Amino acid sequence: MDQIIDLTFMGSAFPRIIEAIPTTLVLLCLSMLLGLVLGFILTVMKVKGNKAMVLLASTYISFMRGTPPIVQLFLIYYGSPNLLSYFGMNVDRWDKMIFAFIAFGLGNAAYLSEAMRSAYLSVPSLQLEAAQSVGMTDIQAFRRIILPQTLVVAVPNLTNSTVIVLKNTSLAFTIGMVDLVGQARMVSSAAFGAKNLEVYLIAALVYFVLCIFIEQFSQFLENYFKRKMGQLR
Amino acid sequence: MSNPMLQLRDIHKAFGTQHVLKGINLTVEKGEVVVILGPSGSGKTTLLRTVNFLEKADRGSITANQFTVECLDAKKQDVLMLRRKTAMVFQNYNLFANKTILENVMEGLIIVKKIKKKIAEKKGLEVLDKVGLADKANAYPNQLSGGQQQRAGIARAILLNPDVILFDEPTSALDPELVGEVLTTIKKIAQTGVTMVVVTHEVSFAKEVANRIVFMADGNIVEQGPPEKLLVNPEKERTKQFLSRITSEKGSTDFSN
Amino acid sequence: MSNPMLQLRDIHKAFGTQHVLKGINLTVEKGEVVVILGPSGSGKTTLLRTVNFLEKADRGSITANQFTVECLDAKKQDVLMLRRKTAMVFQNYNLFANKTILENVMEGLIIVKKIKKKIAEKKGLEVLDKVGLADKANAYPNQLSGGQQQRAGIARAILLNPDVILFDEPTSALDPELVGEVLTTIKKIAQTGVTMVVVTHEVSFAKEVANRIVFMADGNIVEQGPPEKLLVNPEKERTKQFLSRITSEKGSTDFSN
Amino acid sequence: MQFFVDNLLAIISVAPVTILLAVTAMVIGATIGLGCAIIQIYKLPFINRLVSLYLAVIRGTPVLILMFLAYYGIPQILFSLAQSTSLNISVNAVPPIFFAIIALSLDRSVYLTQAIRSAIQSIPNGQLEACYSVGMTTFQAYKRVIIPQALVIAIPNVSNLFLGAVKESSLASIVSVVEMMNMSNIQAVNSYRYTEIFIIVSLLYWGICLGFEFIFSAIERRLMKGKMTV
Amino acid sequence: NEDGDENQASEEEAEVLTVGIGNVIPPQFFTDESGELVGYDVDVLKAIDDLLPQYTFEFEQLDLAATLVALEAGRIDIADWQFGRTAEREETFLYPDEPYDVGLPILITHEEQDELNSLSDMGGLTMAQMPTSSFYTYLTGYNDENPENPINIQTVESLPVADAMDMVSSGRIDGTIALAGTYNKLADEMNAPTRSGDVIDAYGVYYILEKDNTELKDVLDEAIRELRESGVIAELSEKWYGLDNFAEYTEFTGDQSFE
Ligand SMILES: Nc1ncnc2c1ncn2[C@@H]1O[C@H](COP(=O)(O)OP(=O)(O)OP(=O)(O)O)[C@@H](O)[C@H]1O
Ligand SMILES: Nc1ncnc2c1ncn2[C@@H]1O[C@H](COP(=O)(O)OP(=O)(O)OP(=O)(O)O)[C@@H](O)[C@H]1O
Ligand SMILES: [Mg+2]
Ligand SMILES: [Mg+2]
Repeated sequence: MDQIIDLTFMGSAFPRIIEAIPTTLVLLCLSMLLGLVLGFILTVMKVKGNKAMVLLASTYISFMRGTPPIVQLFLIYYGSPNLLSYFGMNVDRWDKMIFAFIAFGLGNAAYLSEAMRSAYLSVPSLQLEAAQSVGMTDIQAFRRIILPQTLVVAVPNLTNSTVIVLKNTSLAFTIGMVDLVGQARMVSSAAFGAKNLEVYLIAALVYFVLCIFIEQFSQFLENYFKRKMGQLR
Repeated sequence: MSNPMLQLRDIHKAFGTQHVLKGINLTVEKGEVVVILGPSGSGKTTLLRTVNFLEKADRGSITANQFTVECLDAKKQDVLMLRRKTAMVFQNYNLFANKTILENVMEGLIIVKKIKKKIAEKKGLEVLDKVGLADKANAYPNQLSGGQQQRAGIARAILLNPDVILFDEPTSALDPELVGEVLTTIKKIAQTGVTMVVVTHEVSFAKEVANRIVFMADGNIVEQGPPEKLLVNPEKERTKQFLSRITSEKGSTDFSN
Repeated sequence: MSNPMLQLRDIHKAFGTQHVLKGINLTVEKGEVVVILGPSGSGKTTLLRTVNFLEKADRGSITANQFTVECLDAKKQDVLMLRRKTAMVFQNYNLFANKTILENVMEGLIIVKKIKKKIAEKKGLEVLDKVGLADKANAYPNQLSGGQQQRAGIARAILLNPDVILFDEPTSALDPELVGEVLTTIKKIAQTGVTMVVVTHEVSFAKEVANRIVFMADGNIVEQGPPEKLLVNPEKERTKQFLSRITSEKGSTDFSN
Repeated sequence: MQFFVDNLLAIISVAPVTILLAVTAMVIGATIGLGCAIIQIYKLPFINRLVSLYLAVIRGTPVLILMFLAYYGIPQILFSLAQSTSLNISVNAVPPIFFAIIALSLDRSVYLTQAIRSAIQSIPNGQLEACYSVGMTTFQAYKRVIIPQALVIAIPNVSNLFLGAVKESSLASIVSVVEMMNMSNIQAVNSYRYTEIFIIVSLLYWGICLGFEFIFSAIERRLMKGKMTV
Repeated sequence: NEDGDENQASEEEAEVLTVGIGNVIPPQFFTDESGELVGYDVDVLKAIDDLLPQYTFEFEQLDLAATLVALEAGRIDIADWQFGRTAEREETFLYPDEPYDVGLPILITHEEQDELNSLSDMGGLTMAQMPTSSFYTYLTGYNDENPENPINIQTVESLPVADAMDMVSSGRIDGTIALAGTYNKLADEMNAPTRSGDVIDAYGVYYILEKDNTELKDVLDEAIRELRESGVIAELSEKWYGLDNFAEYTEFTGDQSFE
């Protein structure tokens, strides 16, 4: 214990841990994709739907935001096969990735829908009226006028969600999917847990780099959308 | 009444308990320019907005170029149809914040009229030139002066070439030079058969541009008639009262001639 | 030049490559009402905004009631001081969206002048009554018509009772009846020694209200003088050109007398 | 049934810990977040750089690790501080929940910075200008006009982050704080009936979250006054 | 099924059983450098699999909670997480009669504190434990019986033994409890200034099954018995723990019954 950090160990553990990056990234991307699509639908239900749709969307959002993600993961991984087998579907052999991304995507959708709703709220109603007065349909008005203006507000919050999902993906290890943290824990346990610090340092470093990429990308998008509104010269 | 281009029947509108429009009936012929005058808060903007279904009237029907919509059970499709027969110039301009001035005026052409981008751009630049904004084509609305934004709003509506254009105080931010130009423009457009309803506060502008002036007060049409008649010889007390101020003012300020 | 209340020296301002103010020098005496006229885009709004430090000038200095601020190295405290000596009425009203009309006009009194809420409320209601908005005291800005918002903006500035009030087209959304009232109000305030700079497009209004008219074009002050002189007998070609439109228009429209 | 009730009561008994963790983390996080947001909006030279660095570091670090760092790191610092100043600071007297709150607050502050910044920037500039024109200081303007309007936009995101914090607080168990998740694990170990325990704890979390959601939407409705949105 | 006289055929038709098993607790189950799941439990399961032609085991790596939820949901057939046996647990799950391992928890303290040997020496001192570990109940049990001088228990959700040993070394806690075999292995790996005290308890370690799966229970019982008798288990124990667990157990309890 003379040395706090065992650099040689870190050197050898590093390549093993970064092996898991693709798993983490694929899981992240699929969850975000599902979350965005479903989140968008939820937002539309909540701001444009009738009473029943608002209630449905609100209940869904409340449940997904209100229950622990690990429970949602278990529900999907253990609950859905039983449910689906009633309908004669056998999903036992499906890859864990499918269950994991569905679970995270469903949960993520609730958060994303609220982020989108807030962005939508930030656009003055006058902009919609201007679009309508030109004769645009609601969809055209949304796509060409409202959406581009929501993005400036939405991007920072969507980035938040992305980073949070990135970190949440480590839950997939409970069902045996070897993501970054999972790989780190396995590497650490192979050393009898004696190299915890080193291994977590590597994982943190990888997260750090991934987050920097996400942040840079989001910064780029935000500036792009701002420039598109003449807010940046 | 051969062939009215715009016909409003019994339009009512209330905000909460406040009755803002109390049964408006108005018929406008093709190519006619009708000016609505009236004190602040009398419901002029609200009336234009209900015609464009930006505000849904509580009662009444709207007919534009033979196409009638009952306000209360208007279907989405009907509303869209109606809106495409009309265009609106807003009191506060309402330009698309995420688009340049050129894109603002082209937008309707490309999206609604499905005109090719190249052609739309050419037309857009033409109309911007006409309102003196050629050099601002690539600026965003938040980089324009008030008068420039207002002109862009006018250009956007004109370019759509609709049956009816609704102007809500189109000259409020314009200096007299430009008012003159807008006047000329509106007259020219009227000659091509486009119908126009103009809300304005500038009596002299009204006098120049209108075929007919409608005087509104407190949610009602008080009286209407050709400008020579209504402005000089109004029948109703309320109209007289409104106009007395103007003439007295004008009298006292006219030391230019 | 006894005791100028507002003095602008060599104010320059550019947006990107566009030089909007090209060295403005202007002195306004206490109690004077100066009207700025000029074509759209000539820099009038920008000038008022630099006086209030909403836009930071690139060069020059501003003196308000003996207090001088060099634009380039203005400290926070100086800017605040300057702003408290002035008030502004915006071209697009800019009411606080999260506050009722009454709260809008009271806000400055309570927060800046530290006046007790009770008293501020009483004063607020008084001034709202003066501009004809007593019944809208508890409405939010988005529930008001254009003219109502504009009057609320004027009320907010007046109530602050500053040394200098800057008006940016205070009558653009007002009907002639109300224009007359604003005119009276401004004159009354001027008598109490408040200095005013008014940007307007309404020449008749300018003529009535101004002690002096300043004609701006293209970022420069072209000429200035009392209204009787400048409007009737301008020296510069550009001024003549600007005014010719108005007089010709007026001439042709004056069939009321 | 008895099992259900017993466990429910046991977990409920530590619900205040969970709520305390989430609420304090959000309050501290929002304070830091507001500061960072304003520094970023005004691009204050130099400290803007520092803030960016802070945000990048905390954002890139999983809460779990923040938790470890706070738990093991702060005592180290205090310890050497105590030695160098010969003050009598006892680290062991500090309850672990303190470290958990620090870690959670730092974590939330990053996301709150973004949420607050985007909301403030969505308020039209004219509103700030109007404040200035009546002579308000920037601080007064933010307090009375800008923030109240920005809150409407921020609330859905803030509520996202708050509800996230309620559940994220379960990580405090890593530094031996007994909150709801930790308690359910303690309960589950005797019977191994994780399924039931998870149902119980989920219902409880949901209940807590529903309560806060209700509060947030009430605030949102209140603030919507005077707002004109699509 | 026909009688398994054709070996290949029965191999192919062998029923697949899914085993839910952890992967981060060495030396029982963990992944080696090449990412392979290895450990004492894994080897025992493989030995059982070899004995049973009618079954093929498939490993599903899950954490503790997930394993138990999976078993209840019917996603796995056998759960292997070094489970101890309590009456309460037996209400929900089915335990085989035969343990495949035995647990010998020992007290670990700082090298210099050799006066600390049993829990009764720890009154007033601090010990850290995961609440999910069965060792936690030793501490709570002790405190229930000695309310006048309780152990100060720190609950930590995840505490690898190595970390606990670090905490003991640095004096942050005064002691912890670990399995003898785990401690032996670790003491070789790290050279932390720690020592082992007395054996605190000895208990059987079992698989657990779905409540009604008595058929599998019988098969497993027989296979485990056979492996113990043939010495395979003793061999594996030596290999992974550096001691013969069952022999130590006999010594500690004086008999071989696991009731
Ligand atoms: N934020 C900005 N970015 C770029 N250009 C700007 C900006 N604000 C104003 N301008 C330009 O500066 C010029 C002067 O604008 P200003 O608003 O001062 O004009 P104005 O005299 O008030 O005109 P109007 O009578 O139409 O209100 C205009 O050409 C305008 O396009
Ligand atoms: N969204 C709203 N909610 C409540 N009241 C409203 C709303 N919009 C308008 N009003 C009220 O309706 C009345 C008519 O407003 P409108 O905008 O039609 O007046 P206007 O004739 O256009 O006046 P101006 O000349 O001042 O623009 C006003 O008293 C106004 O306060
Ligand atoms: Mg109006
Ligand atoms: Mg202007």
